[in-house]
Formats: sequence, C-alpha cells, structure tokens
Amino acid sequence: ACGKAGSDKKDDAKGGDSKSIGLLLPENASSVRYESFDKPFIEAKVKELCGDCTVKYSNAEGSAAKQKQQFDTLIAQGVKVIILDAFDAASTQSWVKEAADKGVKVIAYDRLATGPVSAYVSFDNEKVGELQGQALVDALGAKAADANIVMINGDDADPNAGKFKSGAHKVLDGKVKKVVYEQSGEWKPTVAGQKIGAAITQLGKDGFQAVYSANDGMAAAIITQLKSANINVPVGGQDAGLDAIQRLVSGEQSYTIYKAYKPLADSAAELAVALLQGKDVKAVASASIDSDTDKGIPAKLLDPKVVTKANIKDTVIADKLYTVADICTGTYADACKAAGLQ
Amino acid sequence: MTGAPVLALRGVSKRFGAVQALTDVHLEVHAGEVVALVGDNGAGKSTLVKTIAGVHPIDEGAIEWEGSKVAINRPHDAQALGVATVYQDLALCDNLDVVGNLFLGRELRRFGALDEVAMEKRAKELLDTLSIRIPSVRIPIAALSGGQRQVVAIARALVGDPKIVILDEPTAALGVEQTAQVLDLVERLRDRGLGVILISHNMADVKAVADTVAVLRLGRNNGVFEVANTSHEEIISAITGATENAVTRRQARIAEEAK
Amino acid sequence: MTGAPVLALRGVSKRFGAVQALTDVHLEVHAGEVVALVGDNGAGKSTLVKTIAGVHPIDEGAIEWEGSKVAINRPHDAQALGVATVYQDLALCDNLDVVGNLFLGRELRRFGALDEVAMEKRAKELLDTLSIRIPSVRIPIAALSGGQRQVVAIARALVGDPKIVILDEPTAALGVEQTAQVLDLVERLRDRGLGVILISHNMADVKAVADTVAVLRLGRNNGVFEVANTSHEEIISAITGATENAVTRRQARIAEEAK
Amino acid sequence: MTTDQTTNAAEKAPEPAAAPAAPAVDPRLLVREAGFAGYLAEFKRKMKSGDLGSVPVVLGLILIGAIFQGITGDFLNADNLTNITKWVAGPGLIAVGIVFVLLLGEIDLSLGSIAGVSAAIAAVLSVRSGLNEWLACLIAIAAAVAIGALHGFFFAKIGVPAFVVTLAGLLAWSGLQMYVLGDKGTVNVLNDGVLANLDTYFLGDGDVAFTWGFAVLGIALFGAGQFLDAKRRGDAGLPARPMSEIALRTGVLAVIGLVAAYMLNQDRGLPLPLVIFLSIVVITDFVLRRTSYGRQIFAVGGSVEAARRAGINVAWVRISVFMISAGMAALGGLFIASQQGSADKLLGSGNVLMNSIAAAVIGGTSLFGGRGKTWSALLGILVIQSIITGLDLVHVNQAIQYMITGAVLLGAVVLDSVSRRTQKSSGRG
Amino acid sequence: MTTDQTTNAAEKAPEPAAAPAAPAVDPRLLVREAGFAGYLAEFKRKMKSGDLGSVPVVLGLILIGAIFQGITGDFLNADNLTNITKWVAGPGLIAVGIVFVLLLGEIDLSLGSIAGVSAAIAAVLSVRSGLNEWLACLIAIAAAVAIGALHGFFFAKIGVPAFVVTLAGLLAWSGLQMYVLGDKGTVNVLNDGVLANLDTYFLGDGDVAFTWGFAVLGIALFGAGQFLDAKRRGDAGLPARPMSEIALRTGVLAVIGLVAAYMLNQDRGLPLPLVIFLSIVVITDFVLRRTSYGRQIFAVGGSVEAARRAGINVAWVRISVFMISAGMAALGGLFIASQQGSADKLLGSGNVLMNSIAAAVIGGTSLFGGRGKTWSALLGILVIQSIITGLDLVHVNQAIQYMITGAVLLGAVVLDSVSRRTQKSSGRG
Ligand SMILES: Nc1ncnc2c1ncn2[C@@H]1O[C@H](COP(=O)(O)OP(=O)(O)OP(=O)(O)O)[C@@H](O)[C@H]1O
Ligand SMILES: Nc1ncnc2c1ncn2[C@@H]1O[C@H](COP(=O)(O)OP(=O)(O)OP(=O)(O)O)[C@@H](O)[C@H]1O
Ligand SMILES: [Mg+2]
Ligand SMILES: [Mg+2]
Repeated sequence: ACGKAGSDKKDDAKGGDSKSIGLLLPENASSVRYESFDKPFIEAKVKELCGDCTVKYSNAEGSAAKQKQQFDTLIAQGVKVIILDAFDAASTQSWVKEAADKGVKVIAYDRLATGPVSAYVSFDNEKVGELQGQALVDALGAKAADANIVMINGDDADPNAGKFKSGAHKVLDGKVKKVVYEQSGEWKPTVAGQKIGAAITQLGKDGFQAVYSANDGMAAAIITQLKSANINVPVGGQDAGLDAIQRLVSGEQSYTIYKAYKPLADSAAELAVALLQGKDVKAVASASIDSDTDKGIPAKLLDPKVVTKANIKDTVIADKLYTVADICTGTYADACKAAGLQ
Repeated sequence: MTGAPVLALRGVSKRFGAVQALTDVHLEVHAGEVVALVGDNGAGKSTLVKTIAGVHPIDEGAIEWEGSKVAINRPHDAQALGVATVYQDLALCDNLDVVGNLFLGRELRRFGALDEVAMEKRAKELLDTLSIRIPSVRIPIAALSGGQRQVVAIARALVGDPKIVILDEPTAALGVEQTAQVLDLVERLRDRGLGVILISHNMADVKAVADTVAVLRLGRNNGVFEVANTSHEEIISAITGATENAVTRRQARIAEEAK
Repeated sequence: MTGAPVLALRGVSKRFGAVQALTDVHLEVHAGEVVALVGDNGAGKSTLVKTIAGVHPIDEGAIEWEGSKVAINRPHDAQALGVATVYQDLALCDNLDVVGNLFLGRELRRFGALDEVAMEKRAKELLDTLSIRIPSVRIPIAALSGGQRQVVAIARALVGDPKIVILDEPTAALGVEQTAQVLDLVERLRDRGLGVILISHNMADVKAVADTVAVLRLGRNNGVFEVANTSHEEIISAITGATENAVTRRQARIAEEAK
Repeated sequence: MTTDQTTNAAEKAPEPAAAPAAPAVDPRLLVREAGFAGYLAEFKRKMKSGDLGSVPVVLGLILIGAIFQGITGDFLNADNLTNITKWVAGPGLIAVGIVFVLLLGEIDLSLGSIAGVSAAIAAVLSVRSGLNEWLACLIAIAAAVAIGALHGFFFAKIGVPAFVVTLAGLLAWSGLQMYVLGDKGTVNVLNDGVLANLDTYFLGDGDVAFTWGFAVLGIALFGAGQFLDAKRRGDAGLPARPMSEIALRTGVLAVIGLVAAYMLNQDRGLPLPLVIFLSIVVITDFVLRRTSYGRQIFAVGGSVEAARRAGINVAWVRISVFMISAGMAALGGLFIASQQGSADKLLGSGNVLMNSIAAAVIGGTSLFGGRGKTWSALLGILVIQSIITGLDLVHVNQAIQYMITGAVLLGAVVLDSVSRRTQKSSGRG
Repeated sequence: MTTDQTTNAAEKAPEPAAAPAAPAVDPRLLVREAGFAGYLAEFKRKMKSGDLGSVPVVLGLILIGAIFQGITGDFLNADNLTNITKWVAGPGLIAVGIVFVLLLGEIDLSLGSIAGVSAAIAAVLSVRSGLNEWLACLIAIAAAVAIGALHGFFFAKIGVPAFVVTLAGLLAWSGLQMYVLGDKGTVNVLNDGVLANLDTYFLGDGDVAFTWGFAVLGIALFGAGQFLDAKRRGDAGLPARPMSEIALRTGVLAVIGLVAAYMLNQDRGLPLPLVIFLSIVVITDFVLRRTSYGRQIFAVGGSVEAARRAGINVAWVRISVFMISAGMAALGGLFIASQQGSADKLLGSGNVLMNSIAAAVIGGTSLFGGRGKTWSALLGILVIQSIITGLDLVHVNQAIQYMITGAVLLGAVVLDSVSRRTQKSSGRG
C-alpha cells in the first residue's frame, strides 16, 4: 500500500496498536550499522508497505536488562508486532513467551532470539566467517599454503563472534600453514592494535603473512600498527563501513564483508507488516530453522558478500550505501582514480 | 585618637539560618590603637571577625575603611584593603609545609618561579621573632603541635604589609613564653601605627596591651571601655551580663573556704 | 596520697619519624588527685595524653593501671580501663548533632533501638551544669562556636563512669564564666575521688585547682612540684628551662617603662 | 515559649548555688512557634533559605510524569507505572548499597560487577548444577558478602583507598563472572522458579486485597510511630511535633499510598519486587537512624579520627559496610537477572553502577560522607527509571537520549546543590 | 651541625633584647648528617619507616619486566619496549589530567568521553571537512577545554559535586561523540597526516642522534638544576643536598636515560609520542611544584576554606584545573586515535578512564587530595601498559587477563598503601 508519508503520529498512538511496529536493536557502540542502516531501511520499507504505520525504535545500549525494559514498554504501549534484534539471544526465552501469551508477535532479527518467535531473518553468521576465511586465502593467493595467520577475534561474550571464528577456522585450517597467534580483540580497536603489537614482537616482522580481523574497526587499528612496524600483509574485516571501503580503495585492507542491510531490513519490514495485517509469513520466510528452544521457525536467511577493491562499484555503490563522493575524499582521490571509481 | 578610624562597623547584622549571630553591632579601630574584643562563648566575636575578613559577607549595616564605605565580600577584598587575620580555627593547609602556609597567596618569586630559598630564609626569621621551636620549616602543618600551629598562623599575618591585624584568641594554645612574645608583638604592631583587634578571654592579657575594650554580649554591643579607667570587675560584669555570676560565686566560695 | 597510683607511666618514649617527641617520661596520678601537666609549646604534653588515651601506642616504657601493667593500643582499651579524655583538637564529628556527639560510642538504648528522648534529656542536663548557651542540642557541631565545641567535648568526658579524666587545655577557648565552671567541675571530680590530669598554659588556673604540677620540657620530665609549696616563678623557669626568659624580660621592661 | 521571657528569666533570677546561671537554650535562636501555624511558618522559612529536603526531587518526579504523559499519552498508564515499580528494584537495591558506602565518605565501584557475579552464581548453581534455587540464591548472596568483606579488609586493614580496591574488584569480579558462566555464556533462569518470580510475581497473584492491605499497613505504622514518638517527647518535656503536623504528614503519605495502590490494582496488582525493595529501604533506614550501628556509620563518615577516639571499631564498621553494600548489590543483581530472564556476561556492567550512584546522589545522599538516607535510593532511582522509560516511550534517537539523560541528571543535581549551598551558608551544612 | 651544640648555644646565651631566646631548630629533630654517609643513613631510615617514595613502583616495574621476559623471552625486545613507550602516551596524558583533578581532591569521570569527543572532532574536521589538520587538532583541544570549563563552572560556581557533574558529562559527551561522528561512524585519520604521525613518527625518521641528544639533554638539565639549587641554598645558609648525593642522583638518571636511548635505537629510534608525553610531564611538574598557581592547587586540595581565606580565587583554581585536565584528555584522545588509525564511537570508553585513574594512584598520587605529582602518571601507566602488553604476549584467556590485571593492580597499590600508612604513623602523612 502507499499513502502519505508522515501521517499524524498522535492519532496513531491513540488508536493503537495495529498501526505500530516495535523495533529493538541491541547496541550502537561496536558498529554503526544499526542506526545508520537497519533503522532507516526498516522505517522506509514499513512506510512503503503501510503508509500510516509507524516504527517505534529503541536501542538497548548493550544491556539485556535494558532491552527487556524496552520490550515491556512497547507492550505497555500496546504494540502488537516487535522486530527484536536481541542483545543476548539466549536471554529472550521468557520475554518472547510472555509476549506470545499476550498475543504480541516477535520477529527475530539478525540474531536468533530464543523462545516462540514468529519468524527469523538474518545473515548466516557462520557463512560470514567462512567468507572471511576464503577472502583471506584469496588475498594470499599462491602463498596461502605457506602462510602463517594471526587471528584477532571478536568479543568472547558475543555469540556471533564465536560463529565468525568457527566459520573462519573451517576454511583456514588446512588451507594455510598455521594460525600462529589468536586472541580476542574484544571488538575494541585500541585493544586489537595492542594485540597485534604483541604478535609482532613475538613472531617477528616476518612471522606471519596475513591477519584475520573479525571486524573493520579492529582492522583499522591493526593496519595502523602494522604500518608503523613497516609490515605489509593482507588484513580483512567485516561491516563494510565507509572507513573500510576507503581502506580497500587505498589498498591497506584486502576485503570486508558486506551484509547488505537493505534486503535484511526489507524482509523484516515485510514480515512485520504481514504479521500486523494477519497474513501468513511463510510467503517471505520460506526456510525453516531450529533455535535452542523452538523448532521449525519460519526463516529467511540471506547471503553476505565479500567486498574487495575490485567489486566496490557492484556492491556498496550499486546498493547506494555510499556514493563515490563519500568514498573518494581528499587523500583517497588518487587511489580512487587508480581503482577506476572516478 | 582623632581623625577617621581606619576601620568602622556601623550597625552590622549577621544571621545563620535560625540563629541571629550579630545584631546591629558598632566597632571602631584607629591607627595605632589596640582594641580588645571580649565576650562570652558564642557571643559572636569570631563571627564579627569573619565578617570583617570577608569570610561571611554581612547581612545588614556598613563597613567603613578610612572614612569611606567599602564592600567586603570575599577574603581577597579584605586583604586588598590591608586586613590581616589570624582565625580562631587557624585555617592552615595541613598538606603544605610551614613555608608554604606562611606565604600562601603571597609567594615570593624569582624569574616567575617560586623563590623557595628566599621564602625559607624569611620564614626562619619570622618564626625566630616569635621564639617558637619548630622541628623544621619543611614539615607539613599536620605534624605540628597546637601551639606551633598557632604561631605559624600568627606569623602568616605578618607577611605582607597590613594596616589592621585581627587576632582571634591568638594565645589560646600558647605557652607562657610564647604568650609574652605575642603580647610584645602586639605592642610592636601598635608602635608601628597599625590598628589591632585582639580577641581574648584572658583579662590580664587584655588589660596589659589593649587601649580600648569592646564587649559583645549575645550578638549585641554591650559597652566600650577605656582600659585605663575601667576595673576588671566592670568588664566581667559587662561580659556575663550580671554582677553576680559563676566567677564571683567561685571567688566568694573560695574566700569562704579559706577562712 | 598513699597506695598504688591509679595510673603510672614508667619511662615512656614516643617517636614520630624524625622527631623524638617523648623521652623516658614518668608520671603518676592517684585517685582524688589533680595533676597539672605543663610545658612549653611542643613540649610533648598532647602526645603524652594521646599515648595514655590509646591514640598513639607507646614505643618504649610501660603503663601501669592500679599497680599492674597494661597495654593500651587503641582508644577502646583506654576507655575500657576508665580513662576519659578531652583532646586539644576536640575530635568531634562535625556532621553529628550535639546529642549524637555526647553519646557517641555509649548510646542509651531502649528495646535495642536508640533512645533519643533519654539522650536528649541527659544532654541538656549535662550542658546546663557547664552553664553554656547552645542554640539547640540538635544542631550539628559544625555550626557551633569554638568555646561551645570545647564545652561539648568536656561534657562528653562526663558521660559514662571514668576513673581518670584527662583534660588537654580545656579552658583554652572558654570565656571567664565557663572557665570558672570548668575549674569547679575539676574540683567536683576530685571530690568524687577521680584522678584528673589537667593540661594548661594558664598558671593561675593551675595553681587554683592542681595538687601536683608535672613539668615537661622538650619531651622529657623536668620536675614534679607540690603546688602548695612552689612559687609561680619556679614553675615557669622549669617550663622555659631558664630563669631569664621572655616572660621575665617583658616584666622587667614593663616595670622599667612604668618608672 | 517566646524568646524574650527566657532571656529575662535567666538574667533576673541567677541561682545562688553552683547551678547554672545561663539557660541551655539560646535566646537568639528563632524558636518555632508551637502548633500548626508555627509549622507552616517554619516550612516557608526553610523553603526560602533553601533547605528543601526531598521537595525538589518529588517536584522533579511530578514534572517528569507530566511531560512524558503529555508527549506520549501512555506514561501514566497503569501497566507502565507497574513496570516502573518493578524495574526500580534491581538498580534501587544497588543504590541502597551505594548509600551505605557514601555515608562512610567512600565509593564502591565494584557493585555492578558484584551484582553480575552473584547473578551468574545463582543461575549456574540452580540451572546447571540443579541445586535448590533458594540455596543457590543464598550462596550467591553469601559469596557477594564475602567479596565485600575482602574489599573491606583491604580498605580498612591494609589501608588501600576504597576507590582503588573496588576498581580492582570491578575488573577481577567481572572476570570471575565470565569464568562462572563459562563458554556457553548466558544462562536462562528456570521457568516459574524462584529467580524468575522475583520480577514477575504479583502478591496473591494480583489479588487487590494485598495492595490495599500493604498500603494501609504502611500508613498506619507511620502514623502510629510519629504519634508515639511525639507523645514520649512531650512527656519528657522536650519539644515535639505538634499533632496537627503529624496528621498532615500522615495524610500526605496516605494519599500517595492509596493512589499508588489504586494504580497498581488497575494493572496486575502488587509486584513482589516493589514489596521487597520498599521493605529493605524501611529496614535499612531504621538501622541507620535508630541503632548504635547506624550512628557509628555516620560518625566514621563524619570524622574517622573522632570516631576512633570515641572507641568505635572503625575497621569493623568499614568492613561491615562493604559487606552490606555487596549484599545489596547481589540482591539487586538477582532482580536484574530475573527481569532479563537470564544471567549473562554483561549483567551489571555499563551504566548500572552509574545509574545507582546517580540515584543515591539525586535522592540527596552526600558524596562527601556522613549525610544521607536510604530513602534517597528510592526517590533517585524512581527519577532515573522514569526518565529512561519515558524516553523509551518517546523512541527518540539514541544519541539524543544520552544527552537528555545527562542533562536531566545535571539539572536535578544542580537544583539540589544550589539548595544545599544556600543551606550551608545558613549554617546547616 | 650537631644537635647538642645548637641547644646549648641557645640555652646558655639568651640574648637580652626582644630577639628570640629559643632557636627555630628543634633539638629533638634527628638532623641528617652532612655528606654522603648521612644521605645513606637517611635513606636506610626512610626505607625502614616505610617512606618509600617511588621505590616500590620502580621495583614493581622491574619485577614485571623480569617475569614476562622469563615467560615469553620477548618482553625486553627493543621493539616491544618501543611499542610500550608509544602506547603509554594516550592513557598517560589522560592520567596527567587525572593527577591535576586528584590534587584538588576531586575526580573527573568524563575524561574518557572527552578524549573520545575531541578525537572525533579532530578527525571529522580534518578528514570530512578538509580543514587544515593542525587547526582541526587545535579546535578539538579548544573544545575539550571549553567542556572542562563548563564542568568546572558547575562544580565551582553552582556547587554540584564534581563526581556528579562529570558523571553527567560522561553520558552527555559520549552522546556528542556519536553525534559528531554521524551516521557514517568511524573516520580514518589521514595517511601520513599530523594525526597519523602522532603515533607513528620517529624523530629524525629514526636517526640515532636524536635519541642520544634527547637523553643527554635531559640528564644535563637535571644535573645542572640540582647543582645550582644546592649552591643557592648553601649560599643562603640553608641546608642543601650534598654534592655527592647530587652526583649519585644524576648518575642514576644517566644510566636509566642512556640505557633507554640505547634500547630505542635498537628499534626505530625516538618515538614522537614519548617525547611529547615526557615533555608534558616535565612541564606540568614544574607548574605544580615551582609556580604560585601550582601552590594554589595544592592549597585548595589541602583545605578549601584555608585557601579561600588566604585570598586564593578558589573557583578559578577549580575551573582552570578542570580545563587543564580536559585539555590533557583531549591530547590523549588524539594519541589514541592516531594509535588505532581512526576515531570511532568506542574511543575513550571502557577501561580507558579506569586505567588512567589507576595509573595516577599506582604512581603515588593521593585520592584524598593535596598530594601527588605528574611523574606518577608516567610511572603508573608504564606499570599498567607493561602488564597489558605482557599478558598479550602470553596469550592468556581474556577472563584470566581481567583477573590478573585486577590482582596486580591491587598488589601494587597494597604495597604503596602499606608503605604510606607506616609513613603516616611516623607523622608524615
Ligand atoms: N603526628 C605527628 N607527627 C610528627 N610530629 C608530631 C606529631 N604530633 C606531634 N609531633 C611533634 O611532637 C612534638 C610534641 O607535640 P605535642 O602536640 O605533644 O606538643 P604539646 O606539648 O601538646 O604542645 P602545645 O602546648 O603547643 O599543644 C612537636 O614538636 C610536634 O611537632
Ligand atoms: N556557620 C554557622 N552556622 C550556624 N551558626 C553559627 C555558625 N557560626 C557561628 N554560629 C553561631 O553563632 C554564634 C556566635 O558564634 P561565634 O563563633 O561568633 O562565637 P564567639 O564569640 O567567637 O565564641 P567563642 O568565644 O566560643 O569562640 C554561636 O551561637 C554559634 O552557634
Ligand atoms: Mg570564637
Ligand atoms: Mg598540645
């Protein structure tokens, strides 16, 4: 359906509930994606599908307890459908059950929340790890078999970090010589930078031939430290942040993983509107997945993509995530020309 | 003593929450005059001193300096006029050493930096004139005895070049010898033409050095006396507000027992 | 005064870092005796008091209580023996009100909870005997004048049932009337058979109430005198360590000027 | 009594014995007139001189309620208010612990980690090891108290500043928390178990009688206590609150209590977390204000040296306060675990500690030691939780939320500080 | 001079004038004997009475070095040591700011956020807006100083406790940080630009002459300063350090400086961050110990009321200290941004503030105000960074890392506190 955007909000809040969709995102400290992509994309798609629907968004700032409060607040406001990107997916069992008892439907977004959720949309996180591993092997090319690898993983407390790690290991173990240093960077750039410093000290400048970084923020710090030690080896991350794309252009970073947020957000919005209007979700979520607590959840699983210097144009620019002008600022202009972006 | 007084309080009042500490108090101090301010405990002497020194601004009334009205809102204002104050609670920085405390706010400098050597020398000289033994001028105030601190506080008032020196019970913690030195000091200050306000509970000391005695009672003026023409008993009865009081009772009883 | 003294110090020494504050000090206090402890500023009087009260444990020597040796390592030990102390620096809790300070550590209780009513009544009675005006017993100590605090500290020592009361310059901040009351109090304590150690720089007060005068000089004993048979001058020269000193010089000068 | 009479009586009739010549009451003290008029007059004077007590915080709460109700229309819903009363228990209990530490003039930065570690212990023992849930909770709280004792020991006996001990604790115990939770991370609490019920149970399963009963009991106890106290003081000849004032106070409490009860009954009834939190606030308030132990805490907070010289065992007071605050934090941690349905690695981290400290301070507990009460934890956490919930209802952008929270916190405290400063210069600081 | 002589001189020859009868020097003071032997004797006495100064921290550093070298064999590599000296600059500069605030007896919880926000401002202005990088950095630092002034204003003028102002600041400025970084999030610093070079530049591009020069200059200045001071004191008749002691001190410094220079030259030379950090420590140390302004800071930290009565503008001292600390934090933030190659939303959050506070305290700055020096920031942050780097070399599990960091921090501070307590009971506390 279409209709005028920006319909009367107050009306909505009073009349209820069949017109608003709750959106709960987990944090915004480690990645900018939530507020710069997921939220606006979902809002836009919901507007497109249902002109007088509104999205009520809250962010849990990295706390499961806070997210629970936001969850209950939405229910107190009378919201009937909630898109939940659980900060701690294992915690949500009792919440989702409570909500289901009150007739509130929950869509697990990005992370598979436990409890009787109505549908699940996500990227395949293990796949992300596998792609990262493969991209690193590709970046090494023929030298891969003789290469020693340093791995800087995400925070142990984040379940997705474990999936990235195991996915990456699945590919790397066997294709490279050895993972010679592996530590958690806690998702923090400064920490990651210091870990790589320790690795250099211990292994020597020639002790490793590539660095796996779980995300781009840590990759940036790793690259800075490598540069200062005059080491030039492939480094990759994930998230496809603007800074990472710029590093791809300048050749400092080898790849990043682009999880096209748009299809993910669009699917979630479609599912939410469908649930709001009482339609079947199977039309969108045709796959099926089991969580720790429930079986046969309708699911839509999307494939992430690897971005390298070569395919920037076909991915993030084509998806209008960034414009060439965004990327090719000041110091990157020359590199952009060389890469054929300008 | 003619001419405008250096310092004059006209109808000063001060209130703390539910307590009216000072009511309509008048006081005059001339150059070269020692005014003793006496009164019972809690009479408001220290409060009066603090209003002059700028610690508490006054609620009502006026303060005149050399004949013209001035506003004293913070200690800095009083110091700028030339008031040096030794507080009853001393107000020293426990963590600084003796030299640091003596020159606090008026450090000697050399090429912009602190001149520790000059300050240390001058500190020793100052303390010598007050005949006190202090283990070392580089010891933090926290390690000094009560009397030693008191002397440091008195010496502080002599750094700089004040026109009026206010001493709030300066000899309370002092030994006989140091007390004598402080009384000498008060006389030297008078001779140099400074005005001195001396608060003391010791009538002997008051009679020894003061020219005028101003009595406060329950936060109000209760008479100003020329020391030369006033007896001990008159002052005490102005302080206690009665001719019959614990002091006279005690004396009477002892006299009786002696019989 | 026969029998074992209630309290006896035998060869007590105390050192603070680089300062030897007490060296081999002896002191005896009998029941019903008022011992005045006098000495110059920094002589070590307060330090001595604090060792008895358990604030600083002694380094060497022994403390005897009713004839037997005791160890006093913390204030609690001294209180348990029956020593009540009024410190020179008062040591009151500024945030508690007068009642709270008076009964601190010895609260009156009723059904396990504090009995504020009984404490407030008793506090008023205690302060009345010391004839001090305090705006209200529910005012925090921070709002009191120097003398008012001192009286609260003295009243504190009378709560409980001590055998020895130590007063470190109790009248330093007091007015003439309150001083008289405190001297009365000291005599009442003696009459009740308590031992009293009184520190004071005021020789008149000392001579008025003390039975014995113990002099400290530079942290060492410098003589014990029977008050009855000793002149003012003798004590002063024991304190200052010289017959010629600032006091005598001042007197001589004044006498000369008077001529 | 009027002041003039007193003065004259003292001056004109000096007693001849050694008995006092001066009255203990100072004639300059502007004594409050007896009766209700005097009460009102004093109230006005206090307002003017800035001695506002809890008034600004309560006004703040009303303002917050009005603003968010105006914007969203949902804020004063019964279920939203019920949610708020449930959610204050966790951070509120931690704030009670903070009040104890602040009264000592110290700070405990590890309370968040302690909340997290004890929630982890309780959950792991009851779920993974299958221990009885009550026992698991007890063990968790005992572990926290032991941790508090350890902190207290290093602080009071070894002399390490509390700031540093608890900073180290903050790191160490969040390490322990991860270790206890193990590789699997998050542990869900048992469905309908003790831990789950801490947050979700409503007394008598929502029976309205419980709510009314609780409210009426509280009001009656308060009124009777005030009345008996005033009577005893009057009998002993001490100044006492006039009956009219007692009636007014009890009346105000009654209105608040009954309205709250009515609101709660509109939703699910009387939430268990509210009952427990309120009871603990009342008990700790009694301990602090009416027992020797409480007096000792204030004394140590006011002047360590004076307390020591009064024969108080300062080390023990300090250690015990750290034990109490750790115990409170543990209890708060269990409520948080119950609320989120699990114990995870991040429980108690982030803003939890900050919010609890802010709550204590907003409620009026001094950061400088020796002044405060546990009620301030209740008032303060209500303010904070109302703002958080209100902002969640408004769904504003996160960055703006941060800034608003910071600004409101500052605003609340500025009001409080200004009033306290006026108060100080009026000599009651 | 020997003590007996002085006493006798004073007692036997009382001057007849109003001049002093007693000497200013107390005969009971155990004066240090002149010459080197006396120095050694005093050193022994100090050790015994617990007045250890920086000795335990330095011993701790040596111990940490030895342990990690033993375990990994890599710790004392030239490049590892160079890395450590580079990495200490960021948190170390924040710790210098903390030292200033602690000297006032206050705490600033917002310094981490301030570091973050100013890194964000510098990066956004220079990269996104294309401003000159020097100008961008200056604006960022100026913004931080303004923030500090705002905090100081609320603290000093309005009377809000510093703890609370900066807690609110912590939240508000991290909101601002996100807002400045905007939707695109992380900003890379310019390649080879000013910001990038803060961390990566080595003086003279690694020319060994710079390292040697810097070391020799420092040693010479120190020795000359000590010598001139002693000479002036001697001339004025005041007790002065004996020449032998000055030689010893200069010698020790020379050994440390030259060894460090040698090590650095084994790797990439003299890192810019080390030079800047050391220079700032030296300058701030001079300001604190040798200027009236520094004296005023100590006075306010020791007793606000005494400082006020001495005519010191307490409000200005407080505000300016918050400005200085914010400025230091901003500079620290720029170094951290340079180190990680970007400014992001997390910069300055998490452990950054904790580590800086811990550094100041470990280094010997008192949490209670009025005692400390900026050198403690240097020593403390060296300890902390050495532990972190050492643990990274050992590859221990994150949970264990947390616990070890906590435990070592505690250990270092216990030693320090015990020594300080002994010192206090010897009357120098
Ligand atoms: N905590 C301490 N640390 C170091 N030195 C101290 C300490 N307390 C006292 N002293 C020193 O011990 C000596 C004796 O001090 P004490 O306070 O006992 O003197 P006092 O006789 O009470 O003097 P006053 O009459 O001035 O009160 C002084 O020289 C003082 O500097
Ligand atoms: N900051 C304050 N707040 C409230 N009341 C105060 C404050 N300062 C002083 N007062 C009250 O004012 C009155 C006068 O106190 P002040 O200190 O001036 O007395 P004083 O004459 O110096 O007495 P003393 O001889 O004991 O030192 C006292 O009743 C005291 O309680
Ligand atoms: Mg006074
Ligand atoms: Mg003394």
